[in-house]
Amino acid sequence: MSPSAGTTVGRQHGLQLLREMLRIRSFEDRCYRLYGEMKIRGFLHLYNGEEAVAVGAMQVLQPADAIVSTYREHGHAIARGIPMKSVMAELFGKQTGCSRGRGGSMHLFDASRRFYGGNAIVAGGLPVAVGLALADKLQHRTGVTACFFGDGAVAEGEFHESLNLSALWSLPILFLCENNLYAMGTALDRAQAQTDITTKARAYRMEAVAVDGMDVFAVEEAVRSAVDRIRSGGGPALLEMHTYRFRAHSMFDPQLYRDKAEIEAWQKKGPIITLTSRLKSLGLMTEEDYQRLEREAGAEVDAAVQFAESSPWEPVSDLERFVYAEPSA
Amino acid sequence: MSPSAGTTVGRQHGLQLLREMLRIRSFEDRCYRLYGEMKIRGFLHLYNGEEAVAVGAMQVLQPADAIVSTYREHGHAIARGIPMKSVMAELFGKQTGCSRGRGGSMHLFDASRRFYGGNAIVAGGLPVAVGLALADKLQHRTGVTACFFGDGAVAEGEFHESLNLSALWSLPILFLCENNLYAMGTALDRAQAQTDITTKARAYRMEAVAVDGMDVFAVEEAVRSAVDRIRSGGGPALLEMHTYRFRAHSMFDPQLYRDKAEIEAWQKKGPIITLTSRLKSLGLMTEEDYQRLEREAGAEVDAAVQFAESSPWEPVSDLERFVYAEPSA
Amino acid sequence: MQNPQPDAAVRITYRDAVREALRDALTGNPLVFLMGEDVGRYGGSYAVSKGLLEEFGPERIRDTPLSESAFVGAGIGAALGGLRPIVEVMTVNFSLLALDQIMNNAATLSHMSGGQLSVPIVIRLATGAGRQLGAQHSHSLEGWYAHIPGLRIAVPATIDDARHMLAAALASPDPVLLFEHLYLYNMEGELTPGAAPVDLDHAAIRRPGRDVTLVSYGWSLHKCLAAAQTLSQEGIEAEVLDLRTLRPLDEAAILASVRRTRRAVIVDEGWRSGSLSAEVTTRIVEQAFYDLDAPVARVCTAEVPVPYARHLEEAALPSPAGIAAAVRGVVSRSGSGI
Amino acid sequence: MQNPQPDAAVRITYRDAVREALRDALTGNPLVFLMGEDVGRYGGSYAVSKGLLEEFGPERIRDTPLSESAFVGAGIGAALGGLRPIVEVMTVNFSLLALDQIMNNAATLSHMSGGQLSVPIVIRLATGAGRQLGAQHSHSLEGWYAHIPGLRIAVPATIDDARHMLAAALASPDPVLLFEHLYLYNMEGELTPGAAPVDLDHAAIRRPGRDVTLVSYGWSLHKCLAAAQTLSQEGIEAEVLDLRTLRPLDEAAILASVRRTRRAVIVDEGWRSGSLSAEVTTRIVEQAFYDLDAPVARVCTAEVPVPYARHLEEAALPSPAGIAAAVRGVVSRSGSGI
Ligand SMILES: Cc1ncc(C[n+]2csc(CCOP(=O)(O)OP(=O)(O)O)c2C)c(N)n1
Ligand SMILES: Cc1ncc(C[n+]2csc(CCOP(=O)(O)OP(=O)(O)O)c2C)c(N)n1
Ligand SMILES: [Mg+2]
Ligand SMILES: [Mg+2]
Repeated sequence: MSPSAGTTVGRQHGLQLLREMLRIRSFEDRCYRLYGEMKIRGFLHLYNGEEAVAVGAMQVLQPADAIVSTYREHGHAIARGIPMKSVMAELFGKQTGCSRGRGGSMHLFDASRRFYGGNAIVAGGLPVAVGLALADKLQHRTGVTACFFGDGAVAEGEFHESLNLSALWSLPILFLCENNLYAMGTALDRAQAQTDITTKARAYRMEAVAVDGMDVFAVEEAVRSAVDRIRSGGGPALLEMHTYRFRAHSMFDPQLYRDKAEIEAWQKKGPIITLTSRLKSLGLMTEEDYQRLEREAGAEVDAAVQFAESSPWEPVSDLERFVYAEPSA
Repeated sequence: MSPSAGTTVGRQHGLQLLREMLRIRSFEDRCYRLYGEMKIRGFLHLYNGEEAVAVGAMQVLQPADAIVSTYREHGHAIARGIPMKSVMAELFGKQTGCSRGRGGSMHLFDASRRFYGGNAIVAGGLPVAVGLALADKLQHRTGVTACFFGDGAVAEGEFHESLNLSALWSLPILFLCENNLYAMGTALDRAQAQTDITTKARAYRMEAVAVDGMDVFAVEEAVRSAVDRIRSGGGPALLEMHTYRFRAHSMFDPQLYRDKAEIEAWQKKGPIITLTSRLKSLGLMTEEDYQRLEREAGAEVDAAVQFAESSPWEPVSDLERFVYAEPSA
Repeated sequence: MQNPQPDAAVRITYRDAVREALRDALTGNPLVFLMGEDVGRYGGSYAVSKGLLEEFGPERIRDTPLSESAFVGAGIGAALGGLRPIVEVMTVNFSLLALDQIMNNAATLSHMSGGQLSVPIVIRLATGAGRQLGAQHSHSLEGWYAHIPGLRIAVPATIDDARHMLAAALASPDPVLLFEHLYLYNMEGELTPGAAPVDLDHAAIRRPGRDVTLVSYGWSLHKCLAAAQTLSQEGIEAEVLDLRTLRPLDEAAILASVRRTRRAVIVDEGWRSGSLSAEVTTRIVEQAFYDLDAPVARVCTAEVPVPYARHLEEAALPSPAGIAAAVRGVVSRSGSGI
Repeated sequence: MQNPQPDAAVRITYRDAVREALRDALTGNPLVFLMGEDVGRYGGSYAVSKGLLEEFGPERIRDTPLSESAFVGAGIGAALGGLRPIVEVMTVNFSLLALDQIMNNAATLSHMSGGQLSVPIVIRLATGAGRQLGAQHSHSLEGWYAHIPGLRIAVPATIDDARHMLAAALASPDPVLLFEHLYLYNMEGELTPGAAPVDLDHAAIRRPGRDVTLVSYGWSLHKCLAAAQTLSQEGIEAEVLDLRTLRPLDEAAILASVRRTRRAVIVDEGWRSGSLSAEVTTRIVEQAFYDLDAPVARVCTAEVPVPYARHLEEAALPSPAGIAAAVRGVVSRSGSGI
């Protein structure tokens, strides 16, 4: 399923992909601890295991492209280039957070990077992404809108309506379905009569390809060819990224619905482990390289926590700001 | 497309089908006039041209089966056996109407015949039908729920969610899509990226067949084989009935979106004309027979109008009755 | 009528006034487009957008499939993407299917993003009962929508507002819901020549009076004016206040009028319990309690899904007679007790 | 705990009380089933239905896909088909996707059909803010839903009501929405032994007092009780009324209490404008105007999408301190002017 089997991998690029995945992984692992320390509150959905999807996709997407994501979006935000410290500050609820502390983990925003969040309503981002793509099309801009969502979102009516509109109007939009086999505790085959999501997408006469979401090269390659097609006016596409969530759905999930064996089996296929051994076996990376990347990632997370800790709170007097746009805005 | 080409037609049955279609046709034509006389108010959606669908389907459905319909449901109600007079009285807003005058044209109900309305929200009936089918299944009853809706409803999220649930739970439900090519003024190909509705249904791993909705025998046959399959535990099915609306969408429709030629072409394929000539050419019916059926239908409509005219109004003092179930109920 | 003389008075229907407003908006700003079910080929289910497709083309007069959640959400996204969408949800009844997009996205994105985003979408909805359309097609939910922070709710009840409110809505960086009562589309009236641009912040006194304040909006406004006519023949001079915007409420205007008349009757087509009339009453009580000569009274829709039969529907809705009766009740109680 | 001695007092959490109620309902009536997202394998997103799948099996503890509109509508259809569905919409925030089914079908079918149909569905929804879940996951819309004729809205705020209201809801032939505040699930308390079955028509005085009536429901009830504690040390005795059902409102109970105390403060977690507090205030003004010694006051949630940051969220929500302050304001104004 990995179209990249044959690709020649360059050291620079290989290390770059690994670095990005490690940045996300260590960010998420730290979040897990910080939640225990009650520095981070509310709902927290971690991306461990799915890093290859965000990282592979973001290699292709340009600054003029738009991103719409879900509540499991730390990885998308970081891979998009939102500074880790403003993401961490947001999780701390600080004024320096990328949403001034109003959004939290599920609502990361960065208008300057066309990162439109962070949506806590499953499938709620899809219609918005359709509109962003329509805006590009009507203004004759070459931007592509990338819309991330999970396998669970596929059951929602908004998936149906959004895919139809996109195909009907031939919009420049890429639907990135992160199929990690579960929607909370509900396995895909207990939620969908048809578990092949590409088949569903084709029912809207939309291009659809299944991708090994654990292989960052496969993801990058699939996204590149899809985005090229879309940018050149080929209409929308859906990529079904087969991946897996290594951690619980959120911090309140006893994981009664899946067994350790399944998790371990997937961990062996993990995007970081596999890329690491691949780069080593290709002689493109040494253990020292790997150690350095991990150290750098850890250091960046340390700095982010530092920053978040020392950042100020939004004054309570500003509670009602931004409910309506401000004259200045 | 008519699987019934080869069927041998019996006189009794042929006349029965024609009678039912003529009853609906003359009811609808009278409604049209009564609207002009302001006896009928509100929105009025006539069924002219689509009679074969309701009549063919109702030959198969049993008293224990449930029906869920739309705002264009006079034909379904009459073919189901709701007395014409209580339907007409409803359109007049009288106490003797099948909804005590509270529903009107878009909200015909008859609990005793398991006719669950009459829904003015496009696709709003589909989830309800899913639940009725679930109730039969969980109570180990052999009933089948028949759910009528239009091509326009296919774009709604509720279509997607309802078809998936039905297939996922293998419910005893038959989706009857009346594809008359338009949703108000919006042609199917300007509303759907995929205009073959059976293809969409199959994306939920649901049985789906396209049927010539102008051929009442074809409809009856297709519904019979579908219902048999469903009743014997084969799971849900969708039938796409290709038909056409001879009159305007409602009484406020200037029909800017389609031309006379198209309408006339379809009228030549009309379910009543074609059945009439077919029965005659097969020597199963004489012109006298036809005249008699038309007279009888007209007389029944006259009686219904009579009844509606002479029926009392619900007292205003009863306005707030039935908002909540009454102790008696 | 496309270019009325600035000083020539024009008689025009509410429907045509809205269409002229749409035409102006589309002509004046290339970023504006109209999207919704049957706005194009069909000409609009209430014929409001008739002719605009021919004039502006299918890209800007965009017919949508029956997908309320997706095309309202797409309007939100288009607004984020720099356009100025006017999304027509054929009637408020169908907007329930898009409520998630309206409440969870349109109303929250500016605040949730710490002010980085704004959603300058205008959503037009036909609203109201009175045409015997039955329970599912007769909702009056504009007051209900006014509960949602982040939205602006405007209700043009006059020819001038039908003609000018859209421009004000489009000028706003915030999501605006414009509710057009379906009973008003055929109303004909005079368009004030060269009327000044309106805002979305102020109520308007449509009839001055000294004895009681009738607070209303939409179709009910006209019922209030009719009631005021009747009452004045009885020597009761009712002031009629048109709220115009339900969110934000022009509290100052309400209080100023009530402090003058010392009595208030709120008329609201919403179902009585939890209708906007309750909020208006409460604002008055919170801030003008000691200025009241009588309890505030309400005339609202009965708490029943609006029935089809004409006599039942009429009995369910506010009527000039019912309003007049409520006013007499308030006036008669005055002074007593206090 | 499955078979508590009729006379032995049991300490139990609100969560367990709801689970026991579900277990009773499922055991007592084969027509009852529970359906919703993750009610089965996952154990319920708030662990309410944990263990029920094992006990009652997947047909009756039915996991659904993410399809709120369809499975709520399916619950309506199942009720029409003779079952007694309990549909869990994980949180009220997601119920917006099912609003068409709730307002246009569940609430209207009985009336539209002239009384032929009834829809005995129970919809359970977690509601409320206070857990830093952000704007899209912190709505308190139970008062907003109470605007809809045809629905019954119940809000268990105590252990006993969490344990017994479900049975009353299932006994009703009408659609009932049961709102469980997510902040209360961990609340522990004593289950009154052999408590009488409750109804869905009556409010309850949770604390008697003579100086002011605090009207509230849900989580806010407990904030009111805390405020009342504080106030009594200052010599102000607040009566605390738990509405319990928001539709119908127990107007008699509200008026009786207010006529005694002659002052009222309404506490509502809904956004201030258009919240249920406005309806309660208006009912008081309409019928007890001359019994009031001071204007009715409100303590509600600020008109802002509830923010994530703890200090901002706390500032946005009603608090015992804010309630106490409002009461002092009302008491101090008393007599003045009137
Ligand atoms: C409309 C809606 N319904 C329910 C929820 C509660 N919920 C949050 S995440 C989730 C599962 C989503 O699964 P999926 O789409 O596969 O994304 P994943 O969490 O696996 O990344 C559910 C049911 C929600 N947030 N929104
Ligand atoms: C949710 C919703 N949106 C819009 C409408 C307005 N409307 C009524 S009928 C109709 C067209 C439906 O077309 P179709 O489903 O093909 O049924 P047909 O009228 O052709 O029988 C529309 C848009 C509605 N009633 N409900
Ligand atoms: Mg998933
Ligand atoms: Mg059609």
